[in-house]
Amino acid sequence: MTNFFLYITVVLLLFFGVATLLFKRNLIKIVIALNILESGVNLFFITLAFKNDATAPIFTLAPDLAELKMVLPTPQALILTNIVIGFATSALMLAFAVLVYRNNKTLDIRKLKGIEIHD
Amino acid sequence: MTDNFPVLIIALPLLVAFILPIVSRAGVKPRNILVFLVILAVNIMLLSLVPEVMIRGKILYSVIGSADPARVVPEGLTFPVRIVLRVDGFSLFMALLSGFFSLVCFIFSLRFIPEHGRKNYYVLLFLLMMTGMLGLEFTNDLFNFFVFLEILSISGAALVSYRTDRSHPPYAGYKYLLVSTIATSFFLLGVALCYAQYGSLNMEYIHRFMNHTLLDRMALVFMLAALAMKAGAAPMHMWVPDTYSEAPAPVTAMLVISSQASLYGLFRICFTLFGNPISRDTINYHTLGWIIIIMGVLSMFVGVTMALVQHDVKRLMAFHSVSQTGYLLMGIGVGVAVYTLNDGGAAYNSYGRVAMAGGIFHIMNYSISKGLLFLTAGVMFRRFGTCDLDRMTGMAHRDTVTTAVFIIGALAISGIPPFNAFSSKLLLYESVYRFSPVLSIIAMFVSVLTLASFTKVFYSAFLGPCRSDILVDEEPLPAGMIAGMTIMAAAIIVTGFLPSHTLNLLVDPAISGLVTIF
Amino acid sequence: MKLGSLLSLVLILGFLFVAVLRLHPVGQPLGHPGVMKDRGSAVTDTANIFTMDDYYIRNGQAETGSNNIVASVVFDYRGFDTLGEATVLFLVVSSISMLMYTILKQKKIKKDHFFKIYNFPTDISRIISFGPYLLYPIIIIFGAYLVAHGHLSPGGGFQGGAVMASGTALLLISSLFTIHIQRVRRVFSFFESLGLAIYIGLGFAGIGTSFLHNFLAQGNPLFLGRAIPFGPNPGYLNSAGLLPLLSLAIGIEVFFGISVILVTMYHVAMDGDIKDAQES
Amino acid sequence: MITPVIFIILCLAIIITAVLSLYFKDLVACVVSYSVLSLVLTVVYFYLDAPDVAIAEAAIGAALTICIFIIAIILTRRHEE
Repeated sequence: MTNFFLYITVVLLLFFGVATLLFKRNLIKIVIALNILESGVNLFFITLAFKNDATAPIFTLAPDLAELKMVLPTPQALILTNIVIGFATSALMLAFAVLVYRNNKTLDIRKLKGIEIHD
Repeated sequence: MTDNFPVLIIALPLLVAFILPIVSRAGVKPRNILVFLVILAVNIMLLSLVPEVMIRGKILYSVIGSADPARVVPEGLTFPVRIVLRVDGFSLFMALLSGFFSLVCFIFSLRFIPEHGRKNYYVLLFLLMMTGMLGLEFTNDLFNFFVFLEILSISGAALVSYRTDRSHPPYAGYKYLLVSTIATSFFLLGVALCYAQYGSLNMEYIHRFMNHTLLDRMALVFMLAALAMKAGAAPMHMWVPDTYSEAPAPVTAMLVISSQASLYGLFRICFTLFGNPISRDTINYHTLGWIIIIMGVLSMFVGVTMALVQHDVKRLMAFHSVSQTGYLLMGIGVGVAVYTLNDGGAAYNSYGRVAMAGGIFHIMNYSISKGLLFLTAGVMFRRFGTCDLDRMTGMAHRDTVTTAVFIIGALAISGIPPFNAFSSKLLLYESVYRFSPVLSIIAMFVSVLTLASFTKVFYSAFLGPCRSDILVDEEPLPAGMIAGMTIMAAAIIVTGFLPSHTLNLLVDPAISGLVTIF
Repeated sequence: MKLGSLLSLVLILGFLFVAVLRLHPVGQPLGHPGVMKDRGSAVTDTANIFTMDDYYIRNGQAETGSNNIVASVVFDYRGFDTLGEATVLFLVVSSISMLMYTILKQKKIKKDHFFKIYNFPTDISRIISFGPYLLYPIIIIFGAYLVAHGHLSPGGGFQGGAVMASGTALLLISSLFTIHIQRVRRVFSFFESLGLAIYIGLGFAGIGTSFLHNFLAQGNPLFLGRAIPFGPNPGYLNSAGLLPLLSLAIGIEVFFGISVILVTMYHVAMDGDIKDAQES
Repeated sequence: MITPVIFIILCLAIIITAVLSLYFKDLVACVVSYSVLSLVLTVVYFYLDAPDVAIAEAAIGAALTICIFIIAIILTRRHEE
């Protein structure tokens, strides 16, 4: 039962991420929300990989057990990739946000919409 | 000989892209020649796969990193353990289209994009965008699909905001990247749900063991929503006009085909991942088909009505892309709806397959003619320095070639007989009429409206007096741009006059590749 | 509009909760009945290997010679994903360089100017100005250790590269690069391309068999090809074939790629035009 | 095996830092909360037997992402309006 908390945490992280994406209007805040969304997905994968009474999938550190029991390695590999991708994406989005600010002197989506119509 | 081609098609452009920053220092010419050669090489490799895949109907596999590449599944196992590339009719069809588009758009952008220090990065991103599309179309692995989707969206977003000196493009790029990142995150969530149940990421393997549990349906919803968002279907189309109108013309043409790549992903998910015919009773595939059809009809209607009121030529064309995406969704949706009907495949054989043929044929026709129209919009922008239709006049006096190809493209996309989209639209109307007459009538109505709005563009931009005082650029068009547009127009005419050959050679193998799994 | 957002939000929340309730309990993956129900052909019992992950754990050591199964999945079984991921980083570096091109080409900026723009105190404390120099070698050594021992202990190209890149961030704080920043950027981008070229070059080296084939693993015991017995063991540095080399290439790529991103953003921050950006 | 108490505390910490990083109006505060979130996630990954991911998350999530965010905030506006 206690371990179910992990899933709940994942759901809440995703929920907060999506809610912020929908209701906040600051471009940088949106990037933070995306990062939280990605953290939620990452935690979800790692939670899926977890196995009770198992060791990390590294033989160097594993104790000498009669039956080999390790957590699943694939999700960990995928998440390694996804973390770097998430970092790269957020860096690019922040660069865009900086340029938007240079051109329009605002980071608010509502004001940016007004600029679009007038130009 | 052709064993390594599927992986080379992806790896060769990557290699060139990685050494391009160093080559660029040697000058403009070596860079352009190198990139042109690699795009050409990719196209030649794709064409050399045609006899085997399209004509003989073989499915090529390429297991990356395996000691025994002939085996997809290692001996004694039931599942693949490595990333597998799969080239079947449908993926090759889409890849051919992407390769052709990349070649034409690259030729067009050689002189269209002015030479500048940033052009080095433009060429690099362009190459990687092509690679992203090809990778997406060839891979048979869900996570690898996600990675290529990410490559595609990042390069697309950066290219959209190429004109950083203007105030909108960075915001358009931000929007595109935001939408793509949300879409890919939810796609990854769907992948997680699939992985949690089947312990594998290979599409064919998951297809074989598909149980259609509640979780599977949820994964399907997540993936479907994500890819429809990326393709710009109706409820999630808000990013399309901004992005398409701010990008430089060749990039917009590439964005059109990259949306088609996302649609390809959607169809793959529907058929290859979830379309297990064994479980016809367990999932209500009919409902899924109707969801796709409703999305399509909504896209058609919203797109075309919004397009009618636009004054910006690129925004108008962007809304048209939304409406044309609706046709594709409708065709495939009818196919999905009848594919798993419990009537022994009677409905599927009599009209479902025809509807799918119309949809897939329309992917090709629509993207070529819409790409051509976006390229002509680029010429308009070059001439008048604006995309506002009210400030354009008299292009027909000066640019006869552009006028001619614009007429061809506009007539083609409205489904006027001698050109290519006529045949695909006819297939769609006929087959969809047998499924549900109302849908067919809506489709015809939308087609008429399309013609109406392009008449408006033609009237305001091409006809009228020729005024040289509002022209920004009076020089004759460079040969590269004319060549690019002419190749596209030629493709329209050739496929328009040989519809049955195109259907037999390209579209039929594509459908077989989509519905046959092993 | 707002109603639609709210509705979709509630929908997503409900969806996720139902999904979580239907998923297997945490800690027991793939074990519960009904999951692996066969629908197509029969699942043959081959040494009790039912899933991909089982295969990796049982055969990964023998096939790749790496004690760290995650590293063997990242660089061998799913090496193509890693190539794609490295491409994403490269793509972002190029994109940011393209976006910031006009800003980066502006005239050189003096160090004092930067501090004036942002009202930084000109006499920064010793800890900030000298601390990074003390920490930097340690960080680099730790990162290099992670890269080199990726196939034996937790670590690898990504992690080591990221750790080393955080060293670059420290150097930026101590404003070491301020004067030569353009040259630094050029050198870093060159090394980034180099790392990627090494990775894909190693991939092409095995194309006789297949792309990214680990051709060194079961070959020469003198050069990275030493066989490792199955089961827990300390492992050898001289094993795992291509894996350490690919890990090194990715380490170089991630280190220099992230460093270029940081340096570019820092350079943009030194641009004088943004003075009015600062709120007082 | 994870002791339940530590575990619940970690989950609560994740949720609280996530809320805080979205709640603040001061973007620097948001970013710092996000970095704390990443650090807690690192500990969770370690407990879930994923040391590789833990190292990557610590280096990228808790250090480098924050760097980029801070530079971007310097270049734009610190307070959300």
